[in-house]
Amino acid sequence: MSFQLIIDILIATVPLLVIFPSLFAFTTWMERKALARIQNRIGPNKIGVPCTRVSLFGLGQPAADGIKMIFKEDIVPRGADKLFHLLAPILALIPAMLILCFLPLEFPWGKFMSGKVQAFMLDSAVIFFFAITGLNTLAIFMAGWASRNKYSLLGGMRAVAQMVSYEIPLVLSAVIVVMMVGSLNAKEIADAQSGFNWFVFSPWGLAAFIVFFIAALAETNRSPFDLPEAESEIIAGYFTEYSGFKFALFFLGEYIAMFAISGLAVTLFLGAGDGPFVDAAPWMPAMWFIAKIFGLIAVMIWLRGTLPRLRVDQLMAFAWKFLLPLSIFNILLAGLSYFALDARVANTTDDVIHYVNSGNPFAGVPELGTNEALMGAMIYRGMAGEQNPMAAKKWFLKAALKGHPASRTLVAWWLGIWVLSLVALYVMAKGLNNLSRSTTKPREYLYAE
Amino acid sequence: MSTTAAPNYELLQQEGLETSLLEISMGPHHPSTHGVFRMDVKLDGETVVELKPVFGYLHRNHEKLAENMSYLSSMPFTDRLDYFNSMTNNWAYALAAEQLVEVEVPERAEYLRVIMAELTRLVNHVTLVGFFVNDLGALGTPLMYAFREREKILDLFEQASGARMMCNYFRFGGLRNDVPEGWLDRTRELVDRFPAFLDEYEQLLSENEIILSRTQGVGNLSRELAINAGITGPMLRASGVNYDLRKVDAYGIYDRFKFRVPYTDGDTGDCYDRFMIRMLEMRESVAILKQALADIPEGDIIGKVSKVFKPKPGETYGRIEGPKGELGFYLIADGTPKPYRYRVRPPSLINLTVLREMCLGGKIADAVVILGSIDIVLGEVDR
Amino acid sequence: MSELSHESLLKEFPEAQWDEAAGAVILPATNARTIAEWLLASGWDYCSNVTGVDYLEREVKEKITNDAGETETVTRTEPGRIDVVYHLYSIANKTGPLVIKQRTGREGATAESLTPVWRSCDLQEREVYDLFGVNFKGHPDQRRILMWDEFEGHPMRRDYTEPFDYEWEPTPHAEILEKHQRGKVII
Amino acid sequence: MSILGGGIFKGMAVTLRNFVGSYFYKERLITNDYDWRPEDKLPQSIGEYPKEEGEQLRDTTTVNHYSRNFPMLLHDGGEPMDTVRCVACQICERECPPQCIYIEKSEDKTERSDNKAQFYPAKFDIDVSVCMSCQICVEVCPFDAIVMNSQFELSTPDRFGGLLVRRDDLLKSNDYYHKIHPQEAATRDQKMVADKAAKEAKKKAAAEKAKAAAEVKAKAAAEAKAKEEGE
Repeated sequence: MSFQLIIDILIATVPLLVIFPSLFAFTTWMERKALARIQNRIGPNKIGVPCTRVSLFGLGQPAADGIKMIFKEDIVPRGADKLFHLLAPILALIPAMLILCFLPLEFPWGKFMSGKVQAFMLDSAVIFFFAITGLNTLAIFMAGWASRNKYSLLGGMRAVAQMVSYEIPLVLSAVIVVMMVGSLNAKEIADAQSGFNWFVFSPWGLAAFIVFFIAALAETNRSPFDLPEAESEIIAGYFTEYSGFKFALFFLGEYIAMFAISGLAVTLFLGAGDGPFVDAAPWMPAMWFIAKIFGLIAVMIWLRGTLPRLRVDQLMAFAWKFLLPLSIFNILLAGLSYFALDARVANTTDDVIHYVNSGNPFAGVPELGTNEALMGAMIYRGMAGEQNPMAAKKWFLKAALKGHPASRTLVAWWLGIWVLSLVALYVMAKGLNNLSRSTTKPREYLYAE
Repeated sequence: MSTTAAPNYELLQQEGLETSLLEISMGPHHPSTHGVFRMDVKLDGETVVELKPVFGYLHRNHEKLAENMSYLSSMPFTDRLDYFNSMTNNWAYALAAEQLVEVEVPERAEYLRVIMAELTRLVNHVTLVGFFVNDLGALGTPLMYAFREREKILDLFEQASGARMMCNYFRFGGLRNDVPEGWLDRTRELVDRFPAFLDEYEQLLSENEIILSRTQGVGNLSRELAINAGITGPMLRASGVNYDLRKVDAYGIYDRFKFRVPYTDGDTGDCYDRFMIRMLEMRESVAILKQALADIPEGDIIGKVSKVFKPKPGETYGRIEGPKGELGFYLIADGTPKPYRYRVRPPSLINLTVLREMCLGGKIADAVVILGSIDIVLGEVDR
Repeated sequence: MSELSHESLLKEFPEAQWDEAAGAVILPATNARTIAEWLLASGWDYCSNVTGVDYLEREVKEKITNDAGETETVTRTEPGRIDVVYHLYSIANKTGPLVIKQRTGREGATAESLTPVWRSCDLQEREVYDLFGVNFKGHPDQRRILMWDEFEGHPMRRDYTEPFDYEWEPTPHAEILEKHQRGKVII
Repeated sequence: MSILGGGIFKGMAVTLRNFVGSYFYKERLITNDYDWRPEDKLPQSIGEYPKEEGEQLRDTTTVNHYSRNFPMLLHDGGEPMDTVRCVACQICERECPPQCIYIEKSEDKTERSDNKAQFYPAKFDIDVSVCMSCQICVEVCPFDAIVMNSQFELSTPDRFGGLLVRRDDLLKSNDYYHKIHPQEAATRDQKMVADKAAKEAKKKAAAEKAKAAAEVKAKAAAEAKAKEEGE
């Protein structure tokens, strides 16, 4: 391994270790403040700059909490397995931090290689991501078991069942993106979405994103799937017996996992570092990436402030009877319609090329939008540099807007397939919902005068 | 009808594999047992196979205390029975004591009593629904909205009686003092705004898919068992019995108001019914409040009662429709200024009779929800 | 269905007594359960309140007319007793209350449990057992309910004396309490 | 047929509305900021809480006529023990539900400035940790001597001495009472004046009656004498 590579990796990793834990502190503040406002309270508002009366909307609260956590007594129950009780929070944090390295988050301060650094370039990043996420389950079960507390044990059991179940829809919805891009490399997936070709903007991508987001909520034990730490039933679940700094580590691990899984959602569906003015400055992609992560976390907080919790059997039923069939159906639908659409594009390309070959497009009256259509065809065929079907479709859309007949047919097909896919997905979801959930509906009541 | 036997549960015994039931003592310090209530639960995985309620952690022998002091001195202690609804507790006690001496309550006092009782009902139901959804796992958002509205009502209570929760406002033969100037206007304003809040509350809760699937079909209670087990209040009406003491006894001046009693057809009697009955009852309370605030006359606030309350020997049982159910006071007077026997019929305790039956076979999460839908306050359960 | 009043009960079961002063029917000790079942069948479907009342042994002065036609005051000792009081209502007919009482001595107090008839008596009879020490024959689950299992004595009995307060700790309030106990403040 | 997840979206709309609303509407965000910093002066009673011009505070912060927290003994101004209304009749002590009042009656009567010889409380202690602010003592007092204070900052670092409030700390002037509960104090004073007037009227009437009776008696006696003399 060369010296430069080590330096580059360090340069890319150290920011992860600095940025995300400090973002964690900010997120706890944000969550408390947002939840407070949702509940019509004020939230933390006293602690700001120390020794002054500047409160900065309570932004000093996380720091105060952290100091308190460090100095609190560490209580280990008498019957607990002390070694595993200690290891569990560490083990919960490490995989979460590791996952962050696979995000296609480029920092602009690399010197030796290309000017931009990413912590880890791995051709099988997505696979690796899911593999390491699975480790979290182990830590949680370890915590539940080692605490020697019945509530902890119940929480640990719930966590294992829940995480194993929800990993399947999570992976299956990611498969769609992998199918489309044809690569497991996070960087390539990110690049494939540049120029607003985000996968969330297609019906199957949207469905996959929703499934992915729901499963991600369950993976990170967020409301309404926070059963392993269900306060009203099993007190605090697996971390009932944790206090002080160990508790803080668990907390940190949970939030880092939230960042990581939101980061993956952003990578897979929301165009990674893509966004308006992305070329304006070298740090824009990273900013966009983190902003999108925060957007997703805001939705998580919003959901947490609104929804009650599912029951264990309903949770399982939701994963196996609703999300799993839906995501399998989605994969089929995506494959079919993607290839149908692709065939149609190929067909149109043939038409355009044929038209160009048969006559002289630049003499006489050219058909409207022929230039754009030709451009699309050339891109599709790979004649204008890189071969990129998405970019080709964009040119065909432009052609269709100008009135190119073959492109218009293509766009009509395109729209038709999209609408049909959306309808099919909705009908499927509705049907699955009716099947898996017993008929629960609002009722009518009687009145006595 | 006797207590149903525990389900015949056979342990799964396999060679080299031995499983046992998980015994959990939920409470007395558990976040959602609504105080120091305890349930000894046996779990098969997550399923409840045995549940034993344990009472008494807040027992202070309220009845014995009351038997050792004058009639008036127990009035502030009744506040502490069901500390959410001190006004209705006061009323039930005052009603029973007034039956002993047959005193005339002035018109204005009767109206104010109705207003206070219905405001109390709003407070109780609105917070109950909040706590109930909290037990379902919401992060306290509905509870905070409920507290927000409760706060406004408690402000009114404070202005009238001097205290927010321990009101100690009713006296034998009337009320302690008249409400301050402008109080009725403020109450009118609150009552006018309340339906808007209820709309928002219903929009938040009553169609939510998660709440529907968590509560429907959970904790079913049949009509026959409900009557036989002495279940009262909204819980009884949710099981399909049209029985409201405000209509049946028409105590106070409830016969003057036009209001409806919501109840179900008795098919299910589950947690969702109990939850919705309370939501609907609040609207009826608002209707009563509007009428009472429109009709309230001027006049005296307390009838002619001698300063030393010394009823003739006799016994009486006074009961009212408290927000949680039938709250009764059984008094035996022996001619001295102290009651010879003073008994509280606590609706919270008696509604817990069927807790075990409703919980068996459900999940542990259901047990919490069912307990939440019963609506107990430990001050009243343990007395 | 017979009329819902105490008269029909007294007609059906002549051994039951009507206590005018209390407005209650006193059930005979032998067949309280039978009467309760009859009551349930005849429409008293809801037992609202169950409680005990403890009467100490006391001396009663009575004016009676003797054979010679003169009035004289006689002192008579009334034995102590515990009444178990039930308040019955009818939800179907919306009437009530009918008060029935079971009467038992203070020593070895026993009464018929009416829990098999009305489930609502379950916890309340347990409470009477706990606080008054009345044994209910036929109660499915008779345990202490409010006091802990190891507790001795029955605190609602009128001759109950509190044990030494082992949780006592000095407070400024001790002086005040002591005065109240010493004086047994008379109202 | 409802749309999939419609109830959840409705709920989310409500929470969003509340999130935004809490920044704009006072009726949504009703929390009052209680400044906990010790250097800030605490309000002595709810009634004295300053209400700024045009500030939409909740109603609790305005004068609350019936607020009650802890009893105080009233005197009519001047040297407290000279004009204290309490005559140590001990009714409040007996009626107090949690039994937190401790009174020792004076052995002798004192000559007070209003030339009345009166018993007075030699000791009058109330235990803060036990008092439940029920106001029963105020209601049973026949002399309007004990009323409720609205001061609520009663915590103390001294568990034994500090929680037992002595007579001299309980004594407050009638002016102070007028300040914290103006309406109640006024009615109470009116009642006292009326009672006094009634008492005096009664006394006067009784005196007049006695005088008249004496006159009648004297007249009768005179008549009888005259009769006797006539006979």
